[in-house]
Amino acid sequence: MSDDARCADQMTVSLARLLTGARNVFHGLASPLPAVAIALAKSLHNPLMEYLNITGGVDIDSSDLDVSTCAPGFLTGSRSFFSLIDIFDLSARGKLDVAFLGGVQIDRAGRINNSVIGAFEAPKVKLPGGAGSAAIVPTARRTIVWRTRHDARTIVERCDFVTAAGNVREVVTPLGILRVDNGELRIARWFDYSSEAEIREQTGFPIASAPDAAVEPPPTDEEREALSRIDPKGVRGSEFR
Amino acid sequence: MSDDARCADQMTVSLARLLTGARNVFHGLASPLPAVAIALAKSLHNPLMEYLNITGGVDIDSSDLDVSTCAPGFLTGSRSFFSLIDIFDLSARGKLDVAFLGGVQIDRAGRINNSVIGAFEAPKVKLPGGAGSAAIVPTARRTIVWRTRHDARTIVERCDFVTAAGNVREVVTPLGILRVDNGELRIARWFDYSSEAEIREQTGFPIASAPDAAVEPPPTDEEREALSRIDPKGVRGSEFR
Amino acid sequence: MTMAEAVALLPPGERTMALGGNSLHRTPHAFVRALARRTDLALHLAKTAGAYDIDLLCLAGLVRAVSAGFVGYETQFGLARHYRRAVESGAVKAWEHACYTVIAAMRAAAYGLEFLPVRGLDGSDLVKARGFERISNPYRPDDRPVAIPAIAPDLAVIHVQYADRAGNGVILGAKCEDLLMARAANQVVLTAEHVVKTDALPVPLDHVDIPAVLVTGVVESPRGAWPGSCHGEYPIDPAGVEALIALPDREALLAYLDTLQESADSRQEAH
Amino acid sequence: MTMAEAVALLPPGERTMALGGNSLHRTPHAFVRALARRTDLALHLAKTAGAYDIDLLCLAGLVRAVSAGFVGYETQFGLARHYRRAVESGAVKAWEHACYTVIAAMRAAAYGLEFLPVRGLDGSDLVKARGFERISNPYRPDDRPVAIPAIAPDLAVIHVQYADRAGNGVILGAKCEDLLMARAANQVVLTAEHVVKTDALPVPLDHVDIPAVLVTGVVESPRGAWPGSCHGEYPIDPAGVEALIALPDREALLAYLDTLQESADSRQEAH
Repeated sequence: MSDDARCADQMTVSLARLLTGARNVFHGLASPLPAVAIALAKSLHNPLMEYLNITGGVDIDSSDLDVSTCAPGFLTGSRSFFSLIDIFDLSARGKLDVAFLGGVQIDRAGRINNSVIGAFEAPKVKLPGGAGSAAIVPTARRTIVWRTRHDARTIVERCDFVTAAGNVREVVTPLGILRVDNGELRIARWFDYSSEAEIREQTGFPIASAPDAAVEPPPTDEEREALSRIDPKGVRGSEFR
Repeated sequence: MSDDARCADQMTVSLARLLTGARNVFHGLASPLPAVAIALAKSLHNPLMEYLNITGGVDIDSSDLDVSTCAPGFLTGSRSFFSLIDIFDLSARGKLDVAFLGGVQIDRAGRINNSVIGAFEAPKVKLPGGAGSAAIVPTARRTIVWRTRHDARTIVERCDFVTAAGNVREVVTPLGILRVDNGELRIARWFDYSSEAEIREQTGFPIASAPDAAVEPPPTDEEREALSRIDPKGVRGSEFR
Repeated sequence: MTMAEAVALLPPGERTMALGGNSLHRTPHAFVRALARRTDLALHLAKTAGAYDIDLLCLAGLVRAVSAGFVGYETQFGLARHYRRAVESGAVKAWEHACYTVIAAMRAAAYGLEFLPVRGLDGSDLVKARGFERISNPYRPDDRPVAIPAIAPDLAVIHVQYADRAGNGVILGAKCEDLLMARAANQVVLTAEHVVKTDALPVPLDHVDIPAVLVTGVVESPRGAWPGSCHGEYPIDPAGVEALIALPDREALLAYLDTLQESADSRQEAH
Repeated sequence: MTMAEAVALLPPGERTMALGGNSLHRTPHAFVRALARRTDLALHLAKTAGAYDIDLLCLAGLVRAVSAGFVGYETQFGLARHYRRAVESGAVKAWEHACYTVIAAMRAAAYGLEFLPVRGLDGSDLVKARGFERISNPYRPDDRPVAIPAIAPDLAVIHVQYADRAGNGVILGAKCEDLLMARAANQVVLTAEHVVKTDALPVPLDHVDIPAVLVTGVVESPRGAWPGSCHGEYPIDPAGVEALIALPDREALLAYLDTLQESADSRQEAH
């Protein structure tokens, strides 16, 4: 198993575990890891969680997951139809439980940047943009951020530009799980193949550990089995290519 | 032919004639005369006019007109579907050509009252309300008001309460057609069975005549024939019962 | 969900309720009749145009205020006399709206906002009478649209021709403001002429009108809009409308409802 | 309407155009390719999430600004490099939005308003960077939502699976923001996989997604979303996407478009 495949599996499993008790959950486009993680959580421990995505699909059967997470397959087996506009409004009404959002930069205060590297008006790198994040992060009850890279340019003291800020609770990276406690990112979990020290070293600011910081258990046999059943094509690995 | 039937026919025909050149037209609920008038205009001289109503019906075939002008029959033969919300928005965008609205009281400035007789907070008579009028009268390009009564309590110096004001152009009553010229109602047409003097007498303020005031021609044979074809059940008479 | 369960959803006290349909068409009248036996509600009713529904609940003494653009029976049956009497006596507040401002108020609620600006209303005494405030367009200060306060119903009840058990509702014919109402309300109940399997709905799932995500429960309610019409099912029954209009008071209403033999408990649970 | 007529609808100059679909899905790509040959437009493009469409028009030199929440190819094909280069060189303004603020901007236009308040955006630098102003809730002054200026496209182009000649359009699968876009825009063109008789549309008329009332013309455009996907018709064609990404400049784009043999004139009029 490659390092990337191991990271993809561990991150997916960890994202899924964070969904314990969530009543509804949303991911947007460019979100292969969350798409697989949601299917995993529904399969293993949260079958009643309502899963919403950009296509309008609700509780799809996840038989047709795709690298493009707004592809037509994200409607397969849907039990209703709830459009993206509906999802934004739901979040604005304070009724969206969990949103998954990516962050190119994530800073000490748990804020995210998906807009630019450099200055907004004259960017060094124009990033794709924050999609729904600026509206959803402050209104969803809880945002889980994931990023398939963890280094000092990614987890930073201060974002070059704050695309979105608000209810970010966890940040999941290849090295572990950071959690926002009292407005500041802290180390909550490291993985069995990483360490508290490695996270500290790869983070762009002096990061503290949460009081309950610990190693995150690796994927169980049950989780591994479910992962290969749910995602036989390896959609979850696409973010590492 | 009863007086009421004569008035119903004349008013319907006159309302229809006012639709020459209109590109789209809307009536709401409780609007039997406009519903028949629109069908008449489409049949005789404005076939391309787009007819919108509360049910979502567009250019219905008018084979199923009803006293309740938001009844399911107002969808019969529709060539599209454009909801009431869409119609309000269309008007707000300044794209609604003609709206028909009723008025329990109509005043010298062409304003209408459908809310209360007496004080708003302690009404002597609580009327049904202005429905869409307060939003549509200021935003539709032209509003045609009709009322099946013309007396000094109906056409008044000042409404007890102004439910709606704005782009009212004509007021059609059993006695004739009043037109708003320079912000004031004037006599534009009387019918062959009424007279300029009768209108003046039955109006609650000293009403002037427009420079082009004249007698409105009675229904032509063609209009009579079309009326009985379009409205064999006499929906247009229901407002006089 | 049974009709009795639907009727019990609103906790006692002052509640805001939205009712689907328009005037006498596709309105959840069976629900309204079942609700009429409660005595512990002071309802604020909201919809663009009501008739039998509002009139009946006013006669039942369950209404404290009505936000609507129009309350009446249109041409055929005249004024809503129970509503009118309640308003003229001061028992019920007529919070008159333009229909479009009811829409704006529900849009505000659906969008998580406390108010929404609306185009129109210039020259209307409703602005002052209802205490609606203008706001300044921050990009062009002489543009001052009226801000309509949100109406977020505690419960919206919508009568549909078809629903599945999950709560996907299909409305044939006029949609009225029901799609918006379902999004503005905190809870939604569908009463349905026909409760069917999802694949027997008359439109594909990507064209359902009310998404199950928003729906608390579905009550099977054949002829649930009677004596109003239900598109594709039945027309207005004039005798049924006139029977309500003729009732003198709450006691007569309850006696009349008994004769209809449609008590909430007798409703079958949706299969 | 022919594709050539559709492409000619926008008068020369600075125009705002909205494109239906989301990222690589059900986007009117054939229209975009046909438009790319024009040289007299400085477009402001508006949509929540674009990819090939925005990237191609940037390469064609027809874009002056983009209002979008996301411009990129998602995970598989990476960044939109023509767009990115145009923005980084200053040729194109990236008027970055949250997707929801594009929706609010189009809602404002659809409702005849110059702005609409929106819930959210707290803590985002976008508010200041984009010059978005806050407004006071006149009923509770410490509620200060952000007011999003309207975006009223001169033209919206929407690719649908089915349309009738009158302009009733049916979208199967994800609707994206297309229903709203059609209401916000001054003119609407549908490009359709299939132009059929009204009674052959896959849903009843009371469930069409785009009402004919709003539509200026319908262009028959089979495979009109290629190389993107079209729900129920075809998936993404990776080679087609990669071909655009690999093009170095406008000349190469025009030469490439020639090889596709889909000039605007060759399109048949809808039957």
